[in-house]
Amino acid sequence: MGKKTLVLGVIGADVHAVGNQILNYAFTQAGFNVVNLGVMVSQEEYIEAAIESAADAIIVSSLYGHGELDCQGLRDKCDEAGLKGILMYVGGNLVVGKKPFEEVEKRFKEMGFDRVFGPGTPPEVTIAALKEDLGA
Amino acid sequence: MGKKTLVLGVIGADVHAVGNQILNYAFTQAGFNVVNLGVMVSQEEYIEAAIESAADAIIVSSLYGHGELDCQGLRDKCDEAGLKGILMYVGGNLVVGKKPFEEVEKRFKEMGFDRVFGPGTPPEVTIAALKEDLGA
Amino acid sequence: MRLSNKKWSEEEFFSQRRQVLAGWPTGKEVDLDEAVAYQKSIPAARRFQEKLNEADKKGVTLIQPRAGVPLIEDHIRLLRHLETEGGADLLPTTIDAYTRLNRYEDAQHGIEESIAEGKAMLNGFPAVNHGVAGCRRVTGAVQAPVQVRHGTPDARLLAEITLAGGFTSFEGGGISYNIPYAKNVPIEDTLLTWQYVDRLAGYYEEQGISINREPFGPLTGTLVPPCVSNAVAIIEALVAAEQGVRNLTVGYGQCGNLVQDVAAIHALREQTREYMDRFGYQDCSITTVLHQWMGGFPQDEAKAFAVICWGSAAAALAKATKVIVKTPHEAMGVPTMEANAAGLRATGQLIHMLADQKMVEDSVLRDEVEQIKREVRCIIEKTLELGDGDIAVGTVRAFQAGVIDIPFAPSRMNAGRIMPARDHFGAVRLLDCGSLPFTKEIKDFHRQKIEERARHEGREVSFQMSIDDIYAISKSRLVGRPRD
Amino acid sequence: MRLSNKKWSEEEFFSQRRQVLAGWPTGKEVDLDEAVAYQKSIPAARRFQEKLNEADKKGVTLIQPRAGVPLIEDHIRLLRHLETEGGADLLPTTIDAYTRLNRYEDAQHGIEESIAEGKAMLNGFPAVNHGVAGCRRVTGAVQAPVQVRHGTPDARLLAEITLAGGFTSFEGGGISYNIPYAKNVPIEDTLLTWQYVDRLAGYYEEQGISINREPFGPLTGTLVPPCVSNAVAIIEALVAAEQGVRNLTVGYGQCGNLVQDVAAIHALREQTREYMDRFGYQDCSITTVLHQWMGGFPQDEAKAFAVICWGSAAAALAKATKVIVKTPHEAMGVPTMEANAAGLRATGQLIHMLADQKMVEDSVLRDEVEQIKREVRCIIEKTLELGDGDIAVGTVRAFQAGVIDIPFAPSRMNAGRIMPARDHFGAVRLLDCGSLPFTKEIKDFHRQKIEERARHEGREVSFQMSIDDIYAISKSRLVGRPRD
Ligand code: B12
Ligand code: B12
Repeated sequence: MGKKTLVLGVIGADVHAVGNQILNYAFTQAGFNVVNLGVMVSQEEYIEAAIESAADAIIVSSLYGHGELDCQGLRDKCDEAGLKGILMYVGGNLVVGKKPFEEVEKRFKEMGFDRVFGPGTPPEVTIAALKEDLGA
Repeated sequence: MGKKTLVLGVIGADVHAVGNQILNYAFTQAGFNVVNLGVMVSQEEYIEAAIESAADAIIVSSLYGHGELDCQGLRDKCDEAGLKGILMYVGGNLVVGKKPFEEVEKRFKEMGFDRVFGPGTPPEVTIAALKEDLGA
Repeated sequence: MRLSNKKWSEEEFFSQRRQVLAGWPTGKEVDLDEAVAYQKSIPAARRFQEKLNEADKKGVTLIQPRAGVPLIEDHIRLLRHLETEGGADLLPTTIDAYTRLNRYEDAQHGIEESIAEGKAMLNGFPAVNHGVAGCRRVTGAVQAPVQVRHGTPDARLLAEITLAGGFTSFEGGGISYNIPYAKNVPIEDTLLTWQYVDRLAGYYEEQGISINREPFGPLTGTLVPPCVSNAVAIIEALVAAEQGVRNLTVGYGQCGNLVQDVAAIHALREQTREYMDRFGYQDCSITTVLHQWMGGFPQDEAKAFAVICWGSAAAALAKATKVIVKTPHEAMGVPTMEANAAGLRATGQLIHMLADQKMVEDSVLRDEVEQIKREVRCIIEKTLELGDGDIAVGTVRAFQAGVIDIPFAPSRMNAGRIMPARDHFGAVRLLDCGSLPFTKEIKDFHRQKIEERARHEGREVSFQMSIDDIYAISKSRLVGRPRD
Repeated sequence: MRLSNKKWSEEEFFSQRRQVLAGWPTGKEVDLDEAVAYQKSIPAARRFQEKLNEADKKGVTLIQPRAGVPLIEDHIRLLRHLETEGGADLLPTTIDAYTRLNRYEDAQHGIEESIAEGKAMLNGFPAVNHGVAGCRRVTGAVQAPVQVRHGTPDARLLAEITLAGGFTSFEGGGISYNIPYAKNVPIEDTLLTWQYVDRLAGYYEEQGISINREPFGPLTGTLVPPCVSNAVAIIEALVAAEQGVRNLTVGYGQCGNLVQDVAAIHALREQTREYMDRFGYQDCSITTVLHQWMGGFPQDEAKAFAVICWGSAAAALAKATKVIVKTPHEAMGVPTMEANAAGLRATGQLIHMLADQKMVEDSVLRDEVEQIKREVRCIIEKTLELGDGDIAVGTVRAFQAGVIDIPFAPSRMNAGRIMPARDHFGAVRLLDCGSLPFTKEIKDFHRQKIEERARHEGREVSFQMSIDDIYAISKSRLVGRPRD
């Protein structure tokens, strides 16, 4: 089984670049093929990149608090674009303020994300989840 | 009207001396006649001193947390000793642990104290109360 | 318009102004003469620069939070809470991320969603949408002076509305609000739009109204070597002064090593003064700000307090004019007002306890100051050279050449060739100097410092060190040691 | 028995022992041979001194809380929480105030009331009443080594029971657990009872069992000048060593001025070593402890965190072997276990962040170290002189003469003639040197320091300064300025 491909980026108007650069490094080290879109990525850019690279998963980061507004409708757009069922993770500081994680998780799962990760999740955790979900 | 006399001391096995020395200084400066018994004062010592000096008030400090055990029965002993109705204040860190002040106040009022003061009460506050209660 | 470091004529400024004000309907509310009159009516006690001057004279450090919520009444309540319960000396209004990108439609949507959901759906205060009257309600509702804090590459309309709205200080600059906050905006563009902002502030100054301007010191907030952030601050001070700005606060984000942090503030103050004098801006007032730890925070609140307090200690011992305060919620999300006030109280306690102490100017501290100044000098002199003496033009070329280079920046305009890492004592050094125009001596110094650490850790010098350093704080460390 | 600084013979020790063990029924449980065997079974990782030695070698600072509740199971839960949630390296068992006064009946009453009321009615753990088996349940239930912390003038029975109970460190001394903790107990008495304790610890040492002993450094915790507390620590170290103690941790309570605090720890370590060597105790291990701020705390928890963190910074920069940690509840009452763990986490974060930094040994720091040592030398040499070369006998006379004098002490055995106050930079100096046997030079130094402050404050030197200093912390200050 070849390398799995991930599309990685920070959604919306979010410019938090540090975590993104570290995830890029960590996923690559872990043996994934990473298409890193960097920061300020629109929903359309994720989808284009996923189609182009025949990606196995889309990894969305949102740190700055507008995650709720920015992520609305991404799953539908994926479906429309022919990416039905593509694995979709989201993580970071997803909402404005300090909220109980269960609530946040529920909200983003309803939006169609397969897994939702809280602030400061270490790359090891994400990598383990990816290996499980992608059988890599 | 002459100087009012206060009996001052830290009750029980309590050795916290700093606040006591400061209260002594502050009450004296404020024009009271202070009989300072220092730290580790028994109930009997307060009563003896109050009788001897014909005191107008007994000011009990308790810092170390055993205030509840140490103060039980002081009002009754005063009554028995002929000090019926003598003004009695208590203040400091009266109970073990951080407790809502209302509860602590209630408990010590039930024990017969006229006024109960929380941790770190500044001398000005006590002096104002004394002047009010003693008409000094 | 062609970029050069020359003061704009009134015509240039006023002709561009019409177009700026047309950017969003609230632009119509700005009447410059009326705004000047309004600013004149603000008493000295509520002017930012007056408070800074007073602090500077007394040698004390003022405390200032970050804070902003979408709706006016909530925002006023927030600021009042920080003032009364937190003891803030200076107040902020942090602008939301859509406004920062001039996406006023999205901001409007965020305001409406916030009302509908009954909770904040924006990460700051959308000042442009609230307009001049809305801003005046805010700045008029509190005792302390209020500053606009944001991260906006094109802040022209925001500046027009907020300065007319009674704010007396405005953060940002053409570099510091571009490279860490944008992906695709040319440096030339932001230098131009920020000349506009500075020209506007300068215009107020010409009418006798002090407007404090503050380049954003910490940049990406992550392992930024003092030489890089100090060089950027000085360049932004120079271009601002040219447009008529007279009151500048230069800033620095705490790195964590006490000697380096104090040295950086000393170097920043001294060297900004030197360059300002050299280019003829002797009449500019220079004050300093230290930002408490700007990188990732520990999630635990008790640990976060420790990080906050260490920043406070550095600010107090460095005698920075003010300190920007973090909160125990930092790692989690925009703080509640209670958490924000708690951060302020902890900071205030430490700042005031240390008011009478300062760091002794021994040779170790002095060496570090001189080291930073030498490095800054290399960067700025090369930048001037690249611009044929014009610092603005030189800056554009310096970024192209990697002569100025900011680590971990999202911007494509940034070379991204340098790699910082901590030395054995936690000071931020350069593992890779990239294209910074350093002398051999300086490059050797950095290499030796990093090699000293590597030796102690029994490993090769590598990028893994920088990664370990970024994660260190969440493991209660400053230096990311291999076993941790 | 007559006091002299001579090691007790086995007969003297064992004859007194019978009477000591008869002090409370649980005394019968102590069988010294069995206790030695039990102590031998405790693995190195859970021995206090081993952990200190390791830290000393690595140059790191360990963190230790204070904690004690009346009932065994609750106490175990508390210690486990501090270990797992607080990250405590070393654990305490703080003894209640009745036990400290050998009022075991009252302690028993307190235990019963605590059970009846379902809440703690004692301010600590009544170890004597719980007996050897009870203590072993505690010390055996946790990973970290556990120390007895108290304030007991006559701690002979407590020492017997707790050392047999598996504790590997015991705090206190004949001065430091008398003057701040008692009113009417002669110094001679406590020096004798503490010789017993030290002889007991020495006995264990002779059987190959390390018992760490720690004189209580901070004394009354309120404006104690470093020379006074360092002199007391050194004297207690000397008398302990004579009885066979081999592992000593000397302590100091933070004063708040960073230079003075670091200097005090340096001076303490160096000078204890000097005196120990001079009197032939070269084989004693000396480590140090800094106590975070021991005076009145601010009530607000965020402010309390700041005070805690500043103590952590001082400990880390001074490279003390361990730091005793306060909690955000300090001003209010005995802390909950959560508050206690929060204090530990904040401390751990700062201590570990600063692990790689230390205070530069510049001339200012060195001068302060030498100043403290000079003052300590005056006190100890005079004490030796008063005792005709016998430090124990000299100590009794020194207290009578006010040659050793502890500010704000409750004890009638203390002259109470000195009056401390802070200087302009927050260092604790002497407003009145009382009868301390200082040279004219030293007295002038203190007078000048206080006068310098008075001049800046535009007031006369007076006791009001000391009062203002005591209240200063609750006004977020170190130095109590007149207008505050
Ligand atoms: C550094 C920083 C900045 C720098 C960013 C520089 C840059 N361009 O990168 C600057 C100063 C410019 C900045 C700006 C702003 N910031 Co900021 N910033 C931070 C800070 C302090 C650290 C972020 C960081 O670098 N962490 C280190 C990296 C390694 O960790 P990370 O980003 O969390 O990423 C890791 C994990 O989260 C995880 N992860 C990330 N994505 C994903 C996705 C998946 C699927 C998984 C499994 C895991 C995962 O893996 C990453 C690697 O370990 C955080 C607070 C914090 N965390 O302490 C605030 C924070 C993220 N910022 C915040 C805000 C609001 C802003 C601003 C709007 C303005 C402001 N108030 O300061 C602007 C936003 C501008 C914009 N348009 O985006 C808020 C967000 C609030 C919220 N969500 O409620 C935070 C939380 C601070 C706060 N408490 O207010 N910021
Ligand atoms: C310094 C100190 C010590 C010193 C005391 C030295 C000495 N001999 O004076 C030492 C280190 C020896 C010590 C020992 C102990 N202490 Co102690 N100590 C403190 C501390 C840090 C400061 C006290 C102080 O001097 N404050 C400054 C003075 C000026 O303020 P004050 O004492 O509060 O008094 C003022 C006001 O309260 C008020 N006031 C006082 N009495 C009265 C009475 C009236 C009527 C009124 C109106 C006002 C009033 O006026 C005073 C002047 O402004 C406090 C915590 C704190 N407050 O921060 C703990 C504290 C009082 N100690 C405490 C304890 C438990 C102890 C010990 C049992 C052991 C231990 N765990 O450390 C022993 C007790 C020994 C004994 N037998 O008493 C606890 C009490 C717990 C509780 N109530 O729940 C406290 C609160 C710490 C804590 N949070 O655990 N302590």
